[in-house]
Order: sequence, then structure tokens, then C-alpha cells
Amino acid sequence: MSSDLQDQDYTDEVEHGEELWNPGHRACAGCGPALAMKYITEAAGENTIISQPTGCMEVVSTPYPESSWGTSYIHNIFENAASVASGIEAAYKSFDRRDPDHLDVEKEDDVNIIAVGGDGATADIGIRALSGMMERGHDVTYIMYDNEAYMNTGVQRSSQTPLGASTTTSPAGEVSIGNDTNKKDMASIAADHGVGYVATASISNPNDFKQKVEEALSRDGPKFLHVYSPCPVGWSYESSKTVELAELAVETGLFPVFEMEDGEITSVNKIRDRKPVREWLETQGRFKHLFKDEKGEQAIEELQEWIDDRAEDLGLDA
Amino acid sequence: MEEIRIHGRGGQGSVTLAQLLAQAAHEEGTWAQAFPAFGVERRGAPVEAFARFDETKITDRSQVDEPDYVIVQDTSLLEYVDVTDGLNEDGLVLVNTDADPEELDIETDAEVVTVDATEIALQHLGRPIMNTALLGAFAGATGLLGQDSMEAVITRKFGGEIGEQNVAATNEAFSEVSA
Amino acid sequence: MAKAEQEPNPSGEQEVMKGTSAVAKGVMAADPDVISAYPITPQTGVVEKLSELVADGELDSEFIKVDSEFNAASTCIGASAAGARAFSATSSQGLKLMSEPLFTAAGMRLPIVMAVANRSLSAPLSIWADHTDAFAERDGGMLQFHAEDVQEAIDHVLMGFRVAEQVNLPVLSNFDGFILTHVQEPADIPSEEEVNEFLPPRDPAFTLDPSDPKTMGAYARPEHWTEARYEIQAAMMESKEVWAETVEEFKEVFGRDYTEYNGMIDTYHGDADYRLVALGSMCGTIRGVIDQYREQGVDVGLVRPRVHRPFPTEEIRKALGDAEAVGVLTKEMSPGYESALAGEIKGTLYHAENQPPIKSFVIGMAGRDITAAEIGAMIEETMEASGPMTFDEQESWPQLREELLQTGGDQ
Amino acid sequence: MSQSEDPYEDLKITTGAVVEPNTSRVNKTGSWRQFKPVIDAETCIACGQCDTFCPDQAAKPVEGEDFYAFDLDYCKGCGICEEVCPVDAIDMIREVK
Repeated sequence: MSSDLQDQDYTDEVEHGEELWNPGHRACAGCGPALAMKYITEAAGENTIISQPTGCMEVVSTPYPESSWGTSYIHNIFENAASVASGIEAAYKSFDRRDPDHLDVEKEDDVNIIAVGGDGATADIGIRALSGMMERGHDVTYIMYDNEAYMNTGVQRSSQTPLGASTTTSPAGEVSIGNDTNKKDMASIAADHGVGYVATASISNPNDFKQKVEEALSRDGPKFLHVYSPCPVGWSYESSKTVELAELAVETGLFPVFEMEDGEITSVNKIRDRKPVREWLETQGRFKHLFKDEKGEQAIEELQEWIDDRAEDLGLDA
Repeated sequence: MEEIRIHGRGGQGSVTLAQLLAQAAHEEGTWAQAFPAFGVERRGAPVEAFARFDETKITDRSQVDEPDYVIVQDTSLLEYVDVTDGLNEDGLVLVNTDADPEELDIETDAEVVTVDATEIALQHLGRPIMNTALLGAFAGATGLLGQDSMEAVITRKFGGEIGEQNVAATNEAFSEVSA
Repeated sequence: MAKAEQEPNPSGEQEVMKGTSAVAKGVMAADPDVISAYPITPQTGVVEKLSELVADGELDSEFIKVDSEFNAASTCIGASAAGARAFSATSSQGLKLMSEPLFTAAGMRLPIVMAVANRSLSAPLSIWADHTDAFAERDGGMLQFHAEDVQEAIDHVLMGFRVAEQVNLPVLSNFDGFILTHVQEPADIPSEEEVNEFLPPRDPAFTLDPSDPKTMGAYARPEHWTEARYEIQAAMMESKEVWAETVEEFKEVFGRDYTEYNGMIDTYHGDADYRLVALGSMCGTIRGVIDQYREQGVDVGLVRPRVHRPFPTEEIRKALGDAEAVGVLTKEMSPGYESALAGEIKGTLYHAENQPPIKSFVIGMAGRDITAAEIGAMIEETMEASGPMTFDEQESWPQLREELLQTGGDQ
Repeated sequence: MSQSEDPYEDLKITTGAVVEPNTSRVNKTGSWRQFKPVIDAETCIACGQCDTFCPDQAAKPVEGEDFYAFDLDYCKGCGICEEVCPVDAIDMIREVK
């Protein structure tokens, strides 16, 4: 490497645009969820209120007196982001009806009310709030960013942790394969609440994800999005591989990308020559024990079967 | 202060009767209070409700243990509820029954008055909901409440044809007991 | 002050109405933008009545029929942060379920007002009234009032909105379950016109308005947290002045006078030799017993904190400092110590000029009826209190049925 | 870019600890970096993939030029840009500070 490259610095010459997810946030290098926040704010724009539960994205973005958010933003507690969003939506409905001059925005319909929570805050501790929000039909878009464990508190297992992953509360051991359950199907849970628009997406395909955010925001009532966002620390891989691993999860069918409308699958991102999940497992430290013994091999087989079954149900293979 | 205790069964409207008593007394220009014995009793179980009237504001929140008046909505209660417990001996027991007072097994020095409120209710309302008839009978027997006050309260609560039917039931019971 | 003497004849403006309905109608007059509540005995009547008023088009609030008290509080937080006037109501287990979000409502300085129909906490399950629920939330940063009758339960909610929205703290307006929720008694239901005169529209300093974006609910590191939380303490202290103005203004608009001791405490023969202290509805019964004892020449009176948070420290010193003896009657307990209210009153008097002997009595737990005779016995025991007491002697449980205890009647 | 004041200047605790937007820019996360991205401007086709996939808003077009480069105030050195660059115009090099 030549010395002029070493000295190269365009910091004062680069052009920042209208960024509503600001640099200076304290997410780890290579953070997948931080990309999700970026895409969400890009798709939603400034006329947006974000409700976020406790978790990585909250902690990295709001140490007093700093905020990485350019939109209106509220964090309350771990398990109620959907309810806080419900209350905001109800307030706006009320302003809209009773006090149209309350805000500069023209009407409640114009304000995007989005709840963005991690997998633990959404699928586990916050599922009551989410269920209530969806069942009551609030005009809220709920986005679950999935990094497959409680990363904020040091990689504890959640209901989105895949089979075989070693976490601090599902460690691999003499008799343990690591986590012994498959991912909870949040898309179906949302669809079964009567949520009109449900979609999954991966941070490896920002255009697809942003289109889905825009589609969700264009509709009335509750919407649910599940966005796959790898965590280099919790999964144990090089920070540069975040996008690649997100894509590989899609290509192996571990994370299928699809849309549901009124409970029916309406589009699936088909996969040509779906790769074996083994290829994805090999990339991450949290799965390395699986390759050491027979019970690990059985777990890989079991996970592959679960993926194959879902792929068949969804018509995932091209 | 006048203190009233009502004995009934869950679903018979003891609380409604206590409410009507308090509202009618309030209509007369006195202070009034009504409340149930707070419980989780379901339909059919023995229940109690209370009312108080006074010239000054009523602050007492304790249950009525020494009533001046007792109203019994259902004679089947007499077998196992001591309805006259603590009753002021100058007081009065009003029982919903077609029997005469002396036929009832009530040991008390207080006056016992009976009225067939259920029958009156059946005639006027077509249903055995006897609270307005008991209200009228209580007023007739005690002189504490006037017919105008009762009519005003009942009309406000029920309104329309049902209100009129209830006023008629109240008035018939009032006259029957006053006579 | 002798309440009976100053009360107008009830047949004027007042209606005889169930306590919960009356409170709901008071809430309607405050015209909240958002109401979010979940049914729980004995509060349910409040949400039922509010639902009915919304269904009939008499009340134009957004009514969120939530899945739990937890989310009643949570939705109120969202609504309040968005700039709405938000109301909820609960009891007992429901209040416990709200506890986590309620502490954050205080920290985020959201003026949510809640009616709390006080009820005991499980286990064993009980639906009946006492103050253990309110006291369990004592340290969360919510203002707390205790109503003696239905009229106060209504008025405290309205005054609660006014003070909450000025000092940016949530309010728990307590009224005893069943005893006040289920009683039918005359009360003046404030009209919307009167309330408009008394209660200005909410004017929040910050909201989630996207045209002026803010970040709410940031986390604070150790170098900032103490100050952020101290601001609640400062706001609580400030709320005493705001409350004093509020009760004055209330008197002007509505004619009801809660201005004694700046609205912090209410007394009945407050200069008597012997003074009872109690919260809420049992004070009504106590007044009658005080009348009887005074007729017999016993100089006994009542000191009733209307406001429990902020605690009326100076007022309590004034109201109790020169008593011969004090009896604190509480419907709450703190296992392992004495009742919280007794401890607070003792703490308040510790640095005062005088420290009268104080007896405390745990009574009326889980709705056990409190009779005149029992109150009389506590007055007599208070009159005998003197000098140093052992910890065991400080507090008694006069209604305890010792024959039911496994240790069996050896006290 | 929304410019913001330094939130630490004359810091007070606001009511409810409410924070002004866009204020994390004060936190220069570039100091976290061990490797830094360098661009070969000749090779860069200005496709913007590095910008799209930068979690820290640090890969941006250079004013008046037809290539992208890095805001080293914020770049944490994760190396995603190097991975996603379709023409291998980015190298992560050991940073000497």
C-alpha cells in the first residue's frame, strides 16, 4: 500500500444527504440492525414518529443528550413499543377529529407511526403489546429487526434464535446442541391477527425492504414487517460479512423473503439452487460446535429439514 | 339518621332498591347514601344492601348493623338469615310475601308489615321485578318518602312505558300499605 | 372544619349516582383526548360508564380497549407524549401491572391522570378495599391524592389534570374500592363549561410532532441520571404551590373549599388534644365517632392528608406537633416494619420541635368493615399512649382475629 | 445534512430528558477504527453500493467528483464497503494513528 493511500482523507469533501438515521450512533462496527434503521428512515421520511422498545438500537442511538434520530422518536420500556405506538395513533386520530390545527401536518393519515423493535422485544416480552395493537387495528407499522438473540444484554437466546445456535443461555455443551428450538413464525402470528399486510425482508436487499416499508406505510391499519439483520458480535463473524451473511440466510432458505396479504402468501422471492444451510452455519462461531460431533450433525440435519418443509410450504424454490 | 338494610338474593335488585330509596330521599331534600354489602356473590345467593337518610351530610361508611328498617325481598331467606339482627325495636320490617305478618316466623319487637310486591309487579310489569313495589310499600309504611319523589326518580331511571308501569306498581303498593 | 355545617342542601345541582359513574362524568367534563383502560373490580364501573358515554356520543375521546392494564398505561404514555390529555383508571393488581410504565411516565414527565379504586393486593385474592396498592406505587414519582367521598373523587381528578399538566407529572387519584366506587350518594357533577373555566387546554412543552422532531425517552448515563430523576423531586416540591393555587381556583369556580393547609390536609377539630390520622373514606366514619366522644367531653380530632405525594411535611408538623398523642389508622401494612404512613409521619416529626407519642393501627384491610366501636377503642388506646414504646407496642392490629392464627391467641 | 449544535455545550437536563434530533453527530465514532477504507478513485464507478450498505453513513459521494469516499469522522472500519464493492475499488488498510 502506497503512503499516499494511507494519507487519503476525503472527510471534509463527502456529501451527506438528508439523513434521519445519523452517524455518531454507537452501534458496533458492521451492525446489521443499524442498516435496518437507516433503510426504515429513508423509506419513511421525516413525517414519521418512531416508537422503539429498549434494545440495541435504542441504546446505541439515544444516550442523553445525544440522538441519532432525525424523526420524532420515543423509547419507553422493553415490552410496550406497540402500545406506545397505539397511544400515539389514538392521539393523532383524536387531534385529527377534534383539533385539526393541532399540528402542521395536515392530517393523521399523513403521519407515519412506526414501531421498531428487536426480536426479543417483539416476539417474546412485547408480544402482548404487539398482539393488542394488531388486534385493535391501529394504523401502525410494526417492524421487527431480527438478529436472533438478546444482543443488547450479551447474546441470550430468544424465540428467534435458530436451532443449534450457541448463546449465553443456550450454550453448546456435552449434552447440548445449543438452542433446541426453531424460529417462531412471527409473520403467521401477525397474519392470524388479521393484519392486512405482512412481509419479510433482509438488509441484504435494501430496495426490497424499503419498498415493503413504503407499501406498509401506504396502507391503513396494522402492518407487520420482519427484517433480517445479522449481528457480527452475537453471531461471531467478521464485521465486514454482515450483508453477505444476511444474503446467505436468504439463499439457504433459513430466512425466506415473502409478502402476505389478508393472510395469503402473495409473493415469494424465489430461490434458484437453494444452498444447504450448512454453508451458512459454517460462517459463524455460534454454530461451530455443530461440526464437531454426531449430535451436531443431527442438529444440522434437523434444521435443514425444518427449512425444507418451510420452503415447500412457501413454494420458495424456483 | 334513618338506616335501612335490605335482604335479598343476587339478581333480585337489592342494589337497585337501595339506589331508588336514596334517590327518592334525595329528591325529598335530604342527604342519602346507598351501597351494597360488597361481595362476589352470584345470582341467587343471599345478599344485602343498605341505605341511609339524614338531614346533614352522611359521612358514616360502615355497614348498617343497627338498622331502623329492614326490607326482606324473599321469605325463603328467613330460614337461614337473621334479618332482624340489630334491628331498632321501634323500627319496622317490611316483607315481600302474600302471607300476613303473624304467619311469618319473625321474632322481633319491631313492627312487621307485609306486602305482596311480587304480585303487584306481575300485574303492572308482567314480570316479578318487585323493587318499585317495595319502594312504594316502604314509603307507605314509614311515611319517609312522598309519591311525587318516587315518581320523579322512577321516571328518570326507567322512562317511557316501563317507567309508567313502575310508577303504577309503586303507587299501588303505597296505597295498599298505607291503607 | 365541620363538613356538615358548610355543605349545601343536596337537592340542588347534585345527583345521586354510583361513585364510578360520577367519577366518569367528571372525567368527561375534563374532555380527555385519549382514554385507555382495562376492566378490573372495583374500578370497572369507571371504564364501563366512559365506554357508554363514548358510545352515546356524549364524550368525544379516543377510547382504547386495551388488552391489559400494562398496555393501558403504555398507550396513555404514547398518547400523552404525542400531546394528548390522557386518562386511565385501575385497581390493585392492575396498578401493579402498570407499575413499570408508570414510573417511566413520571420520568418522562407525562401528565397522565388516573383514578385508582383502591383495593388490596393478592395473595390471597381479595377484591376489597385497602391502600396497599397505592402505597406500593408510592415511590414512582406520581402525585397521589386520597378522596374521602365521591365528590372529592370527582374533584381530585379534575384538580389532578390541572396540577399534572403544570408540573408534568402523572397523578394517581385514589378512592376506596366499593366503599366509594359502589356507593350511591349525592354529588355535584361539574359541567364542561365550569371545567373549561378551571382547566386550560393542555399545553405541553414537548410532543412527538413530526414538524418539530424530538427524541423522548433517551437513556441517561450515571453522570446525568441523578439530575434527571432529581427533577421529579423538584417538580413534586413545586407541585405543592401549584396545588395550593389549584384548590383556590377550584373554590372560586366550583365553590367547594379544599383550601385548608393549602389543600394538603383536611382537619376536623384539628386542634384537639388527641388526633387521629387517616386516609380516604374511613375518615367519614371517624368524624361521627369524634362527634360522639366530644359530646362526652373527650377532646379528639382528625387530621386527614388529602395529598400523600408530595407528602405534606410542613403541614403535618403544624397539624400534629402540639398534640398530646396521635393515633394513625392505616389500611396498609409494610411486612417487616410498621405501616408506611405511620413511619412517614414519625419521620416527618423527628426534626420538628415536638414529638407526640404515636400509636398506629392497621385496620380495614381488604374491606373489613370499620365500626364506630372499633374507632372508639382506638381513640382510647391513643389517649393512653405515652413515652417510649418498644417496636411491638408502636403498632397494633385491633381487628386481628387471633383465634384464626396458627400461633393462636398468644398475644 | 441536518446540522446540529453540540448538545454538551451548556448542558441542562431538559424536562423529561427530551433530546434534540440529529445530535449524535457530535460523537465521532471514527476513533473506534483500526482499519480504514481507502478508495481507488480511478476504479470507482460511483455505483453507491458502499453508501447503501454503510451502517454509519460514512461512505458518500465526494463533492464535485465522480467517485465515493469516506467520512472518517464516523467510519468505524467494519469493512462492509470493501465486501460489497462490485469493482474492488476499496481496500481496508491498517490505520496508523
